[in-house]
Amino acid sequence: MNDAAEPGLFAVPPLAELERMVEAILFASSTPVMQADLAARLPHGADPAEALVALQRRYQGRGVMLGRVGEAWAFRTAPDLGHLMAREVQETRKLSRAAIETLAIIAYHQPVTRTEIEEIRGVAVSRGTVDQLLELEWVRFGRRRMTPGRPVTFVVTEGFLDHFGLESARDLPGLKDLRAAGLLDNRPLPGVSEVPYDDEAETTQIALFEEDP
Amino acid sequence: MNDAAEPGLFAVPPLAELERMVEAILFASSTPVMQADLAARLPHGADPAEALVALQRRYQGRGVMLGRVGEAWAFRTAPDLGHLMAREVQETRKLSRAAIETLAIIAYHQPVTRTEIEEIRGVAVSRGTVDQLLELEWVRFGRRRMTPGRPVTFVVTEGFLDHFGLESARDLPGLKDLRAAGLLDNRPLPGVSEVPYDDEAETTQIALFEEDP
Amino acid sequence: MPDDWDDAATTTPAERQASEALIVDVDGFEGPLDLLLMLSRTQKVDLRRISIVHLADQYLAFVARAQSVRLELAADYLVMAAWLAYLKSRLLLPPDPAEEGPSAADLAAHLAFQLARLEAMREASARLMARDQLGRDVFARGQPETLTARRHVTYTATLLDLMRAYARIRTKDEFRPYVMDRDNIYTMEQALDRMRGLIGHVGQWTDLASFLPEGWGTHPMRRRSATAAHFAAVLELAKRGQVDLRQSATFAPIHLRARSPE
Repeated sequence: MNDAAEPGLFAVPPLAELERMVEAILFASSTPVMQADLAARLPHGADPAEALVALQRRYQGRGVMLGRVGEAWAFRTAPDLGHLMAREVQETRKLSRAAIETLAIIAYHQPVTRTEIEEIRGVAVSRGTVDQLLELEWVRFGRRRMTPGRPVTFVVTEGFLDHFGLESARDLPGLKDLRAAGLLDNRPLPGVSEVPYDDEAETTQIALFEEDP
Repeated sequence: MNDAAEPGLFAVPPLAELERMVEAILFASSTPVMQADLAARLPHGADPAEALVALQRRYQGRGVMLGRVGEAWAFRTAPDLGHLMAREVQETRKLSRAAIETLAIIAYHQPVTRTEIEEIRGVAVSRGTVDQLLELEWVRFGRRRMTPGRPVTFVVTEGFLDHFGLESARDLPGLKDLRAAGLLDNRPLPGVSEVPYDDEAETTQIALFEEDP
Repeated sequence: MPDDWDDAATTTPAERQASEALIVDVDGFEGPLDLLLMLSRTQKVDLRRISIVHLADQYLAFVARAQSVRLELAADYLVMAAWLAYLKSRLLLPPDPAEEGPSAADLAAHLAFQLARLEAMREASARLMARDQLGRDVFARGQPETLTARRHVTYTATLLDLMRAYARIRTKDEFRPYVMDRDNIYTMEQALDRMRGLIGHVGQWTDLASFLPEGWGTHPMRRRSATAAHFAAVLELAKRGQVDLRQSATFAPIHLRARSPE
């Protein structure tokens, strides 16, 4: 449909051809393909960006669609057709309520320490809960906090984004409202000096938007 | 859900919708799907035949194509893009310990038989190790030994000398030179207290150069 | 979040009853904060406008009920009860300007914030789980094509690697623990067996060295081992009275002969 580049003159294939190539590569993979990897597999000098946009448009409204997951791309079946795929459903272990809440807290507050998760939930987070999320590869260790004890932080992964159909952590449902309502603030208990991360609160929040993969 | 017979109305989805459904099912299936199975998974009364034809036409000339495997259908990479499914990997690897030791023995003792290599190393030399060195063209077959069984011998090649920057195999430094140059880490074997290389080691070394042709 | 700030403050008797009718079942709650959140929902207001005094009453009533049916409450529930009782008393009194630390209002506001935040996270997790999920609502390619890697491996080794490897082999040889070297070891048992067979033929004084088996006389290591074994063996035979031994001087050759039966 698009023959932007003049065929023959350049070593880089015309857009239409790049689109076919990107389509073939993404179709062949069951996991998202990083845009950089995509570029590496195309003929030298070819940039997949334009082809991806064209392809995404082409598949709009089709039975499969092209979605973005962080820096990666993947074809997925259209969500409204899920009922036809009953045969393909993988039985997954049901997550406990604690695990689901912990996952949400990590996603919305990332990077977040275990202590902070416990503060938000008001109970201890069991080892097993975090392990389960790590095992699912929905959560991984982030950078250590530069506070006493240098606690590890948790962040969500590309796998998490892929599983829940999110382009980035910025697209978490209701994130903006929660932030506007101050509910993602790391507000310490008044007068309690045990957790001195006053300045930290701000960095945490900014980090969510700047460091996210 | 519907009365089967009556085509058209709302019971059976329109062709465009059927096409989407077929597309999604074929995409997500882990095996090619028989046309009969496809029909069974579509809304009651829907015939996939027409949708398949439409879909096949839609994917004509794309990066993937809808193909028929006997009675079953599956998406496949367009044949002319098969090369994209192979990745050229340039990898630089260190030689395995077995390979480098075998190579060293050949270099210092050439021409040397496999049995002799095994005697010196104290362990069997696998076929693969020797093959690897032959393949690298660092080692080649020398003359057969005029002993019972007429075993083949191994010698190093010009390619070997090139790679290691040597004029001839005689230029390989002896243990004494290595130690003098501080190139040997004098790490003792486990369980053996720090023992400097004793004279015997040296005699061995000298013998090596005098006795070996 | 519903924005019904106005009908905040009070609760109806019906709602109060509902809260009191709560089944006393601590197992259903994940800690005091979870219980507080549950109780606070009966107030049906924005959590940030909740009456903490009333909430404290609800909580204390719950704890009292639990204790009246002799339900074992975990310590953190009791700590929360004590803290709420204290907070409530401070909230009801006029603020004491002499008192240090955060005001009761600040503490109450923080508790309200914690409840709102927990509730927000509950809602967020519900919304998250309601999304189309991969492998449940949305599917990946079922028949991915494997990426065949055409590997071009270049092997490298430096001269130093080569020399180190060689040094390793040679020095290993020298340092090899003695017991490993079975090939070059002649045991006393072997020597004893051998000497028993030979001793009958030795009528003359004969040098021990001449008894060493073939192939054990030249290689230094083998010779040492065989000599030691045979020496030990003839000592044993002498002890049993089967041979006589003599040595003219220290380090001189050892001679032996069969002892004639008496």
